[in-house]
Amino acid sequence: MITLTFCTVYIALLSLVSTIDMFIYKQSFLTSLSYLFMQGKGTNEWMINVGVGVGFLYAIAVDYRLKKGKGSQKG
Amino acid sequence: MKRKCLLILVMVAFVLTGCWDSVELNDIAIVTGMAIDPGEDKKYRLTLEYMNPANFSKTSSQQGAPVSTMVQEGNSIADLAGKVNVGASRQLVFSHTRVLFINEKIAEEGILGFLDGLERSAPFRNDFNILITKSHKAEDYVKINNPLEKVPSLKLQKQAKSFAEGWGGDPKVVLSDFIDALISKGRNPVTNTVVLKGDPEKGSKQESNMSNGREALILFDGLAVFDNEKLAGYLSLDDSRNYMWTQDLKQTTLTFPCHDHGDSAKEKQYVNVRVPNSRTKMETYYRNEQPVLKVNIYTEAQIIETQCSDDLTKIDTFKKLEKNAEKYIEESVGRTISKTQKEYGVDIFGFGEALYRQDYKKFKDVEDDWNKEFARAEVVVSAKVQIRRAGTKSKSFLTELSDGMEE
Amino acid sequence: MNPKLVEKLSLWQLAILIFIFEVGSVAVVGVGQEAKQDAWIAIALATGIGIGLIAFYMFLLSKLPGKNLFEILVFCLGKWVGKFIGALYVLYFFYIASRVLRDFCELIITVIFKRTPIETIAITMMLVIVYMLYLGLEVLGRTSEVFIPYVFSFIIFIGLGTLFSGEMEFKNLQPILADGIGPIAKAIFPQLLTFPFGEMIAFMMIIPYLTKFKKAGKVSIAAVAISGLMIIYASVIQITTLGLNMWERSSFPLLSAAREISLLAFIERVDLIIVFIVMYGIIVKVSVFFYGGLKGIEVIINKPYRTLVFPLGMVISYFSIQISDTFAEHIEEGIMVIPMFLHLPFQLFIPALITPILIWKVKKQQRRTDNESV
Amino acid sequence: MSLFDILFKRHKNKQGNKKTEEELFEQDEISKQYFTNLKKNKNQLKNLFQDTFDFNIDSIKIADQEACVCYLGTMLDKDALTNKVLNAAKSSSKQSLLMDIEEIRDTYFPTCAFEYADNFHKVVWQVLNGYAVIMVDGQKKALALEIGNKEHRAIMEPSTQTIIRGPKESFVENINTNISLVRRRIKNPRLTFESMIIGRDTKTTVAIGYIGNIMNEDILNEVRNRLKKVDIGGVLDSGNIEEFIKDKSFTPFPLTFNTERPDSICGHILEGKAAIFVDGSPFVLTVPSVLTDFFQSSEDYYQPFLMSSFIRAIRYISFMVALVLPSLYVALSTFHQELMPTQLLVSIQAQREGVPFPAVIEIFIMELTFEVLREAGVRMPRAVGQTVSIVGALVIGQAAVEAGLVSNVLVIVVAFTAIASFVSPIYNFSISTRLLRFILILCAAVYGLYGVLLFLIVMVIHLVSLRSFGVPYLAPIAPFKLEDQGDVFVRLPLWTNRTRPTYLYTKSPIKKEGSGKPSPPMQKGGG
Repeated sequence: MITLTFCTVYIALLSLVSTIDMFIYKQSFLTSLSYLFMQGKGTNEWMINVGVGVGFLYAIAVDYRLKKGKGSQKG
Repeated sequence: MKRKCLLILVMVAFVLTGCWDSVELNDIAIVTGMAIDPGEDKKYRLTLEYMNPANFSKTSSQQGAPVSTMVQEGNSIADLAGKVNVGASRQLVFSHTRVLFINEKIAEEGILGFLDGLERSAPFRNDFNILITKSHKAEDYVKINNPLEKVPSLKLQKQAKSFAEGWGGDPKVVLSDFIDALISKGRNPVTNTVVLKGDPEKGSKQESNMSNGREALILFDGLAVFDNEKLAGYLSLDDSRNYMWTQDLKQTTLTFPCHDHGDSAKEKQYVNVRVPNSRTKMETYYRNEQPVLKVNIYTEAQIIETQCSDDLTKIDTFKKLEKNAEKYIEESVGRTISKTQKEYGVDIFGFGEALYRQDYKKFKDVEDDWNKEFARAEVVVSAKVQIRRAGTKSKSFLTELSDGMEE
Repeated sequence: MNPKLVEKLSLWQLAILIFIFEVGSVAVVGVGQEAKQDAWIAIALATGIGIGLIAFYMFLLSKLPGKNLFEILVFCLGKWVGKFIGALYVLYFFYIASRVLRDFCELIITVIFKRTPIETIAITMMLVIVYMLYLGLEVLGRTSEVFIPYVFSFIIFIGLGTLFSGEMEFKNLQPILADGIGPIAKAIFPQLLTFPFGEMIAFMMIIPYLTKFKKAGKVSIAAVAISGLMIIYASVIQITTLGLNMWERSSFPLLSAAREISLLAFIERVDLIIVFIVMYGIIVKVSVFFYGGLKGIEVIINKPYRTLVFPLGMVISYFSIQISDTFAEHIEEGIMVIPMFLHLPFQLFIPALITPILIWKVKKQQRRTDNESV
Repeated sequence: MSLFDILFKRHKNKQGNKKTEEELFEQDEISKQYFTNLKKNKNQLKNLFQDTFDFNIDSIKIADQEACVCYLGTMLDKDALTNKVLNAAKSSSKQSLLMDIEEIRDTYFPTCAFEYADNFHKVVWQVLNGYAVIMVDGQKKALALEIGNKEHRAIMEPSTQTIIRGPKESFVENINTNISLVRRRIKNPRLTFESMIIGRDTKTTVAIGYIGNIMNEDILNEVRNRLKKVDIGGVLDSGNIEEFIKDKSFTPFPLTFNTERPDSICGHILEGKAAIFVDGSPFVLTVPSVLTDFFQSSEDYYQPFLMSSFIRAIRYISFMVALVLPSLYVALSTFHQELMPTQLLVSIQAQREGVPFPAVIEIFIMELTFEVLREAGVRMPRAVGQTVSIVGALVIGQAAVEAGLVSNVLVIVVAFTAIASFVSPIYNFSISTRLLRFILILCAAVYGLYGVLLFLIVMVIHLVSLRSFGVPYLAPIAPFKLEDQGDVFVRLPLWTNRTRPTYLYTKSPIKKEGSGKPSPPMQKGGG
């Protein structure tokens, strides 16, 4: 559930940001979406990617633990 | 457990990242002064003056010169500042820059080229003086030694401050004031100027500190008047004080004749008053399509010295002296303003800004050629002097003497 | 033994939060440039509108005491439509949180650091916020209580400092109303209306958790009024110290103004004070928006938000960098897109739309309970 | 028996404390039964104590009955024992009247403090406590007599929290003496001491002291519950207890207040807090405690209020100095040279010329050296301690600078930090600043002032999330209580201070009615 929410929020914000970029730069949605991932080579953007990655792993871990906790409660 | 994980994460984030901006004090040199000259092949020739910290340490003093300089040529100031390590061993820190000397030749061509860089970059603070150098190269000015202040630029800044506070001869122009005046349509920039007396070669030697007289000395020498970004000309030292009268002069001493009789300056007898406080109000308005520039000066004073024999315990004497002082101020300030009108035709006083505040619509009509309006304007200066007291002695012994003579 | 994690705020804490929320970033970024030297008039008028706005929000909340914005949405529009609009609000809150975070990172990078990557600032800052929200809303309130004296007195100090340094020139405020009220109106709508005052929509997520809900209206109105005064004070400092031109051109005018302070030949270079004010202001602002979004998710997925704090915090720090490549893009979005397409709908239109439905439904419910009781 | 022992008992019965000595012995698998047969009891005791040399069982005859007296020879005064018991036995043996144990006591030991032990656990307990236990054949109870005169320290001046004006007593190791020190100051019948025994092996007496009609009942119950939950082998000092009853272990800040000054304990009890006395420890705890307690010394209330307020301000300032000064130095000198006035920057830079280490390392070396010196100075025998300080002063102050290893400014920074950290009146609070200081230096080294600010914010977040027995740790500041501000950062005159701290939710929040403002006598008549 946590992971699902995480992904939903991430994707939704991603599309919001690219929609705004779409208006600003007057380009298609897909171009701006791809720019979001393309740009930042050679900068320090890997850090926030790592941050999001850690967040994602954390979400999975919490989900796993919740599931296990529930399972043991039932059993 | 979860919180511990989080804590560890925070720690990791802290320790693994970071340190990008740290630089040890041993690896920096503090820039105190900059001088800009026209370059020989390139656009600018930049001289940086930076401190030699070893000279300032208490335990091992006097190791080497207190400052050293570094000269480079290039097309932009920021570029020069960036690659200064072509010759200097340490990273330069510009945040403590005290004085910027600009060669008058550069100023004549216009100084827009490097102002933006200075304003935009965060390290530069808004507290350095901008000075135009006459006579010698600007480069020489950052090298002149002085026994009281080891660092030439710091000496200059202190000198400017004391001069402004003691006599009111420095308009205290810093970068933001300059740029403000540059942008504003109702005002043009001024800065102070300096002139070098003596031999710069000898003055830059450490030995020169050993003698009592100065081999070379930097003096203030009136104002530089700018027409927008270009140097238009100079005003004398007296004019610069008169200019300051219009700009809320804080303190000064004023010497004016106490009698009307006597013609040449040498024959006259003078009174000297100290002005501890003064306010100025500027008004600009149109009378029959003729712009009128009005300066009202309100000031307080106390008598420091008198050469006259008037009895200083009498109200009438005070009244008379006040009137003379008012007249003197009115005349001299008026003279400076009309001189500026005639010679340069640029409004350095901010009368346009006064009009902008007082009659916005009118100013909107004339803002584009305000300088022309300024040049043809009528000048009215009115001063109001109040002499409050006369120092530690009430009657001058001169009065006693003259009394005795009369008897 | 974990301490009890209570989500209750006192009225005093609410007032402080509103104050810091409003003043923290606005005082430094500088608002109302369109109105030129009359910015303070524009801000004063906007404060009036802001008071009206918060009163309106309070009115909505008072119809269903103890329910937050999302629960009101669900109540009015039904489960599915309500949750969908709620999800949009969540996105809005997160997006604004990222933008606010970005503002701060830009300040730090421009002013303090030269080489430090902006990403680390975003992440470290976010970690602090995550830690705070993980401990609960009450901790946010109490931390603000600890810091409010500093934030408040530092802003006051900057004014007095520039005044006594002789850098203030009150004639910079003249002429008053030179071009009529046109520029003022332009400054108010939409910029001043939405930022900072309209952003208080996020407090619709917090006010329901007050210990004394009944007095919240008066307190929040007072807080908005005081913060309005403070913003006026800050903008007067900025304009008088910097002059109109410099003020319009500065990215962080209060910082530039504070740099002019020089007292006793020793108290100078007080940039740090500004950085602290902004830093804490930003922490509060991001926290409030972030908390709003999290609470929304809580309503939508019916799970406590605490486990989500860390992952979503990372998402916000990610987007604080991704929303714009350049500072220019960031500013342009802030002026062109955000007020019209995000602020106005979410701050005004949707609340205005649900008002009649809310009133109608509440009345219906009351009638029903009346009937039942009869 | 003294008054407080009676109070003990009353409360033991009323509260039904489960943690009694009997229960503890059950854990040790000692049988509870007390036999009427003397021999069986003797054997049981001998088995239990085995061959410890100081355990004595002397057979005597009292009133013509077989009896024995058993005691730990090291725990009591043997002369007194001889006087009291053996003489009595001698004199009684001439009679040949059968007496039961009550009569024996009434007749022969009318002045002794005593207790009957009707089960074996009690017998063992009293022996361990230094009582002489007289067991008489055929009786259902044993008689435990307090012989007294255990060795303990006399009351002296406090050694860790000295003050200039105010009472010069301090607590000692004996719990009864400590309680009496408090009792003597607060003559209120509602002053209650509840005792319980904690520690599987040490079986230490722990007492909670509070005033019944002031202390909030919920907090008190929380204290009782937490103390009951303590399960530990040995309690050697109140510090052991402290770790078990803290709300949160993972924090550098002390969540219970401790002092060896009876007057400050009394002050806390009067405010509505509970004091926890631990036998064998001269440090008494009070709970709940808040951060501001650690900035208040009892002397504040004995000196004129203006002076006290000033000194309190000094304490807060020096706390901040002790916390941030070294990190500020690191941040300013390696990150933000532009924030220093030019003159200061130049003189610091001049002194750092030739120093081989980066500023962080430099300050770490010096701080560590100082911590080592401090620790050595505390542990060293007093005679050698002098040497340590001389060597330290020379090594740090002089030689290191002259050798060019560290700069002068840094020595000043470290020295000032160190002195500032001693200002807190409570020692274990100043320890916390020592730890945090090092973390702050790290933060400053990584992120400069941004790091310092960030960590300070994190620290405040941590502080506000702390609770001491349910009371927020930053209580009068956050949550803000206007009524309590008279005694936080400043100390207003005592007559203005009419209420007890509101954050303690006391039963009688008003301390006194009326203003009681001192004023000169009224002028009589007019004219």
